Amino acid sequence: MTTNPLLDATGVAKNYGAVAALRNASLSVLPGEVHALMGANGAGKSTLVKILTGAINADAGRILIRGKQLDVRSPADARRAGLLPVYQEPSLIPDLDVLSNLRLTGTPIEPFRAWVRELGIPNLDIRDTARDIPLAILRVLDLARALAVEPDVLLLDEMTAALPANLAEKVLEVVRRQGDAGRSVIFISHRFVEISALCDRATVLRDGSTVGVVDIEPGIEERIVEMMLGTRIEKTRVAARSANDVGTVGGRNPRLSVRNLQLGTKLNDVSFDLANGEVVGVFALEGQGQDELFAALAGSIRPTGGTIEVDGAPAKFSHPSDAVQAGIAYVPGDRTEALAMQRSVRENIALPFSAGLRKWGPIRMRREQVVVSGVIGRLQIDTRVLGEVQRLSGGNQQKVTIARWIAANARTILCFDPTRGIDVGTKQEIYKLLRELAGQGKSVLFYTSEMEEVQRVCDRVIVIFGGRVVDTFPVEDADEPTLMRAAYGLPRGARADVGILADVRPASDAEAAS
Amino acid sequence: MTDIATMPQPVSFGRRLKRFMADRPLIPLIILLIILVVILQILRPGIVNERWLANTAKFAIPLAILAGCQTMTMLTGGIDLSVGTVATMSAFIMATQIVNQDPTVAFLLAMLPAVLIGFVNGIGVGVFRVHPLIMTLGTSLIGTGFLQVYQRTVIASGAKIPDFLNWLGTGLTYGFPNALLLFVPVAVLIVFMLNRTGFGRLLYAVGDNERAARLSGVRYWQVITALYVLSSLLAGITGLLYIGLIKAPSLSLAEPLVLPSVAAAVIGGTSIFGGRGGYMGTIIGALILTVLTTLLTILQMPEGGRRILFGFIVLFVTAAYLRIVEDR
Amino acid sequence: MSRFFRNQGWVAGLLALLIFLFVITKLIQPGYGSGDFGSLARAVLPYAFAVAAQTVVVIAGGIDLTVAAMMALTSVTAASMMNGASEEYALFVVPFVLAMGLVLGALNGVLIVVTRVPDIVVTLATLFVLQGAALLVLGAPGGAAAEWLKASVIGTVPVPGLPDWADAWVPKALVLLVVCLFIIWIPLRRSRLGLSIYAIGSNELAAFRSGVPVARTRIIAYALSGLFAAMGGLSLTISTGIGAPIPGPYLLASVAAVVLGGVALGGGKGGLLGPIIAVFVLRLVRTDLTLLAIDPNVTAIIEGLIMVAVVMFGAFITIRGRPVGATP
Amino acid sequence: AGKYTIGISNTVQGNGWREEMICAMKAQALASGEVAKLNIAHRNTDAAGQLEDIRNLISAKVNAIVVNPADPAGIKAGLEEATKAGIVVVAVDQAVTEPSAYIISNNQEQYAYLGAKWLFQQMGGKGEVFYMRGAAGASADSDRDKGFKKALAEFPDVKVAQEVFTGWQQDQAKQQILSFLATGTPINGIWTSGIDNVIVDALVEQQAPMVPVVGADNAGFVGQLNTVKGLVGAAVTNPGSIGGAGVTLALQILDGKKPAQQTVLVNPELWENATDAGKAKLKSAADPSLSPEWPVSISIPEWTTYTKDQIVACKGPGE
Ligand SMILES: Nc1ncnc2c1ncn2[C@@H]1O[C@H](COP(=O)(O)OP(=O)(O)OP(=O)(O)O)[C@@H](O)[C@H]1O
Ligand SMILES: Nc1ncnc2c1ncn2[C@@H]1O[C@H](COP(=O)(O)OP(=O)(O)OP(=O)(O)O)[C@@H](O)[C@H]1O
Ligand SMILES: [Mg+2]
Ligand SMILES: [Mg+2]
Repeated sequence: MTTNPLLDATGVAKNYGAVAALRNASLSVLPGEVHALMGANGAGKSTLVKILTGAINADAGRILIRGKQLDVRSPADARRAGLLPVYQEPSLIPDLDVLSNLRLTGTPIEPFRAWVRELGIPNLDIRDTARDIPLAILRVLDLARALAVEPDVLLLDEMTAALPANLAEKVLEVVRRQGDAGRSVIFISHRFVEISALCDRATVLRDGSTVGVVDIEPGIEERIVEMMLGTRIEKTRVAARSANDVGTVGGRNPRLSVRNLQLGTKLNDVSFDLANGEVVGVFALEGQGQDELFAALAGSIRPTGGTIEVDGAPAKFSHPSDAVQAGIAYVPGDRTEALAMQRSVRENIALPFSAGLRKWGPIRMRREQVVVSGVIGRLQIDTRVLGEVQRLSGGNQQKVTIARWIAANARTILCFDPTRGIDVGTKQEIYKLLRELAGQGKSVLFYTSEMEEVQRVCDRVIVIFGGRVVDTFPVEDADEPTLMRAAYGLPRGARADVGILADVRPASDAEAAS
Repeated sequence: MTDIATMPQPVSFGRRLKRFMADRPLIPLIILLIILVVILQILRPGIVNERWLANTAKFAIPLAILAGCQTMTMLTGGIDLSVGTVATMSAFIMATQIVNQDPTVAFLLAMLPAVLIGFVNGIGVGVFRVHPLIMTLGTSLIGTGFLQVYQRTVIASGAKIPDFLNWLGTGLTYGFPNALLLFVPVAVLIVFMLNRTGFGRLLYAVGDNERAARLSGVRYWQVITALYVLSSLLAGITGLLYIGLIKAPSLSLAEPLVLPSVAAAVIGGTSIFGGRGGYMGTIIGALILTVLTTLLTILQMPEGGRRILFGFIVLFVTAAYLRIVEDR
Repeated sequence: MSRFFRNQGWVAGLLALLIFLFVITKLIQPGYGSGDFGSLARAVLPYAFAVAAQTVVVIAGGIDLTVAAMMALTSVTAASMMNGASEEYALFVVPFVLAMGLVLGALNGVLIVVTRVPDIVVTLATLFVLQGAALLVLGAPGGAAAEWLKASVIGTVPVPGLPDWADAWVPKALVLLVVCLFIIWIPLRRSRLGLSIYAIGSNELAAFRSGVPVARTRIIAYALSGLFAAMGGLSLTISTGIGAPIPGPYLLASVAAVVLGGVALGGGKGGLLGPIIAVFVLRLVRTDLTLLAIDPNVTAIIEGLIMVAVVMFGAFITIRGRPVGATP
Repeated sequence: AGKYTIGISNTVQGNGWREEMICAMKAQALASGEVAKLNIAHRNTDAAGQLEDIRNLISAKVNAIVVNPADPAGIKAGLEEATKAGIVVVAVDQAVTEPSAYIISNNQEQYAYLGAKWLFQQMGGKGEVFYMRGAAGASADSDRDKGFKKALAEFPDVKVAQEVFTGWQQDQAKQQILSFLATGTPINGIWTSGIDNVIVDALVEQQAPMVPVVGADNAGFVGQLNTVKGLVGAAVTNPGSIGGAGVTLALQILDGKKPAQQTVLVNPELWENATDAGKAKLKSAADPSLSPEWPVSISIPEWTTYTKDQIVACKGPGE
């Protein structure tokens, strides 16, 4: 290589007590490149980003910036050195409005506004308090704030994981242009589509060590996966139509029957059925009412109109416990919403067992142990760090949120984007798991922000736009253009002549579809 | 490049010891307690005898029970500042009602305000989401007011400490304080409840992440209401024990125990932010505070100096304990 | 407009409550006039400084249990320094005592940052230290205050262009309060430092990742708290002419007023105006209770009820007004 | 129905002595027949808080204020304003520095001196004394300390074995005496500042050797002096009924009968159980029906006119 690296880290190590988050990681980023950082859940990607940006201190290792060893001991130092991160968790101050957040970090306001518009948010009010802004938008604001100070190296940790397709695309576009402008970007994502569309090279981490650096070229995915996991994994299409036939044996009531559901201005007249043994996908752009739909079905908020029937009997949920009683479990997309982070994996999984007043008494520890270790084994949850859930990596935490309901034997699971920020291996496991559950006659409602997943796991897809169900497809008909069209509120068969739809299919889709 | 790689180094003895203690946070606490006792013994040779142990236990027990109330409420991210008032009310009502009531009736009357205050605390915190500090402070003000109004109606009839409470509070059996008869079951119950019952689990879960608990089907207000009623009941019982020990019903009887009860729970390793802690640590915390009080009593120095020393020791103990336990 | 009400609605409501109380007061005691208002302002003075001290720290996500003890220590220091000294010497005493508050407050902050012990525990420990120090400075109430200082809170400020009757409603104590607090607070709130204080209270991790120097900001917040507490201590010496080593009832009052004033315990939210108005409300309630000659034992009940009721009401309207879609 | 409104300001709540003082004020106001209404500010606060209460009482336009000062000097400004507003000011229990105020007070220095001197004589003029003070930093405590030190100076062979502050709290006092007894340090006498019955309890419980104990005339302690075997001790009077006397003085002044001097000191008496005469006195003083925290001297002969029933009923005019 001719040019000198802009950022060069070697031998980085970090231990959390007995757990080695990083053993021997290295990363070298050239000026003007978009560099992917890849690895399975828990490989140490986030840890490396945090070390590079001074959020935590490494136990060992050498970090050179433009060939010089700088002492980056705090995010403020990193900022001065031209390194700006967007972490996996939003870092706007929740109680300050956006403007104050900008002033706090000394971010120039006009460039920020420009970036926000560019990233596809036309009507942001910068006097809004961060707490009131939806997560996806917050992520974008985080990015815009970083872009506004024109950093030399931009570090994006799973930036797109929580974004709906439309926003994710804008982000990709902007990031690509950063590279063109001669700035470097370190890009973490579990989505190969994004990597191949965007990145020049990739560094692959496994178990805290760098196992390889590759140039991104067609067909490289297999090699990366191999490096990440150490073994070959098969990317199977799990959706098994035959399983569907088992669940919907004729004549019986649907498990869940939603009619004319209404919720303020957010949900309008939503109706659909969910049969036993069925996985129904929900697909929507950001903020089309899917959050509210799931919250209403989970008993978190009360609908203002319409009916929900469970097994043919009308149900009214005034609290999540009502839904749980009816065997309906909700797995939120945000793990921090679902887990008691300081408690053990076991306690987290066993939490629903003690929820009801009747179950406040002594716990049968032996029985609990059997049930919990059963699901831990079944979901292959990594419990090397026995003890607090907060020490698990993101992917393993996500598994715990689902494991809980499998242990509690919930008959219906409402999964809200359960694969957000999960590596390919774990994703496959979750797809398989959902299908398995359906095979046992359970029913799953599954919202996802990734189109490809719809095809992998669902029997049917419903598409929501503006709080209404605009269409329902069997999975065979749900190819990506059709889904996208529907997600923008266009009925099947209509011609895509609205400007924004012209580039619904990014160039990379061709490769991804394979 | 690979030469800098950190190989898992052989762990030094110091680190191993530290990790050992970190996994058993009670051990460093007990060591701290022993150190204090040794210092006491050095300052006043011979003081650590059977009688002193019994006396220390007598005073540590009411403190430990109230600190148990704090431990439980702190696990949910709360605090119960009304325990002092509740204990005082129960004690005062017991001592004044026993004069011309059947003991059972007097006991029930004494526990009534405890249940009421606990219930109101629970509803305020659990349903109306008032900050526990403010809620319990408010109810303790109200309780004190009622107690003073009540007090004026019983001046004529006077007060009496029931013999049974006297026996429980001050008596010894084979050198062991009778108060242990109350305390041991209470402590076992609390420890069992926190570790082995659904309710205990919920306390931790609710304090750690209320939304997660809610999504798992937990009704926050039920847990919180039950918790504060339980806390008040324990405080009420402590009041009865305490009046047996002090034998002078005053309107501020147990008030001086409130801050130490919080301190004991914190020293014992319970997080005031919720979700973390346990009762065994709290018991040791209460013992540490009691020994420390003795230590300072026998020190010949001006009152100002004594308080300064007390403050520094409390700070040092908690900081040292956190250092030992935290690093993993 | 709706944002204004979301952010300032509580303060506006408190202001309305205060005005309503003034009307009530005038109805109870038709003779209530500017002189009585001056008394109110003087009564408010120490509470207002105490609550300001608490507010800064609470916004930064902490709590300061030393407020009252800090006031006592600064008060006895000022009183003993001015005892028998010349009037001019007080010109030196005032800045000295303020600096002392600032430094001691910063020391609280440093201890919290260095020991990593929760602030409620650190300040509980330093509470004893400060109490002890106050006792070492003055073993019993005593000392003196310079005459010009005493005069600085008595009487009214002639505002140019205002008629005399209106001047009479501008007591010096009120002006002193406004000047001392807002000269510091208003520029602070708008500055980056002020934002940092809100930031660490709102979400410490996010603040750190936004480049806020968390430790330094926390220390500054406690230093400011110490400074305000020192002002409170000075105001005690000025109004009573002595220093008393036993802390007055300012700690719990400050916490109560902070919460009544719409500052969330937990940090990140609220301002200084709300708590100050809350102090006026609480003092005026006391005045009204005295004017009505309510049974003193009942006044405790009423004050507790008001505290609980107002906070419950606040919680109630936030529950009601929660936007659809948000889970509590 | 009376014609006067009297304001009362007190800054310690929930303590038996102070509660008796308030009841004495109410009972005397009722018994006098001259008072239409009492306006009582009674809470836990400091001198600044008392200033606030006094000013509120001025706003309420009372005719007289009877005040138990939080501090002799600290409320000077408020008392001055009251006098200026034409209000009669009477301080009870402690003196105040405001010259226009009338004072009717227990003599705290004398209280301590009397008891300590008797104690040291009992000890035969030599030995070790356990000195249990009140609340550190309170002015009554420092006045008593002066009296105690004065007596101590007269007995050079008496030594203070240990000095502690009980904070005037029963539980603390008990823990302190128990801790001290456990050290096994030999003592020859105990002087305690009004927290007394728990001390005797502790001695009995621990089967410690009985030493002379000097306390106050609280009902509980007086009872113990009569009944506890082997206990030699003395109760020094510190009547809470001084509050009633304050009301009487205020009414006299309002009626135009000014006292000869501004300050009236009620001197303490000492009741001991070492002599037969003393025993008789203690027997007649004992009153087991009272709360153990209440002083038994519920009236002051020349100053109060209410009956025991009245003070125990604790009702003022209009209640
Ligand atoms: N604070 C911590 N304490 C203990 N262990 C931790 C901590 N943070 C991370 N780890 C551990 O370090 C390892 C690496 O975690 P990291 O978050 O860097 O993974 P990641 O590659 O970003 O994973 P993901 O894709 O799931 O986000 C994991 O095994 C995790 O359990
Ligand atoms: N304490 C426990 N330990 C281990 N497993 C448990 C525990 N409690 C419940 N389970 C398991 O969770 C599943 C659901 O049990 P749960 O008691 O919640 O069902 P339920 O429908 O409420 O039944 P019931 O009406 O009998 O209470 C069962 O498979 C059971 O084995
Ligand atoms: Mg990560
Ligand atoms: Mg991840």
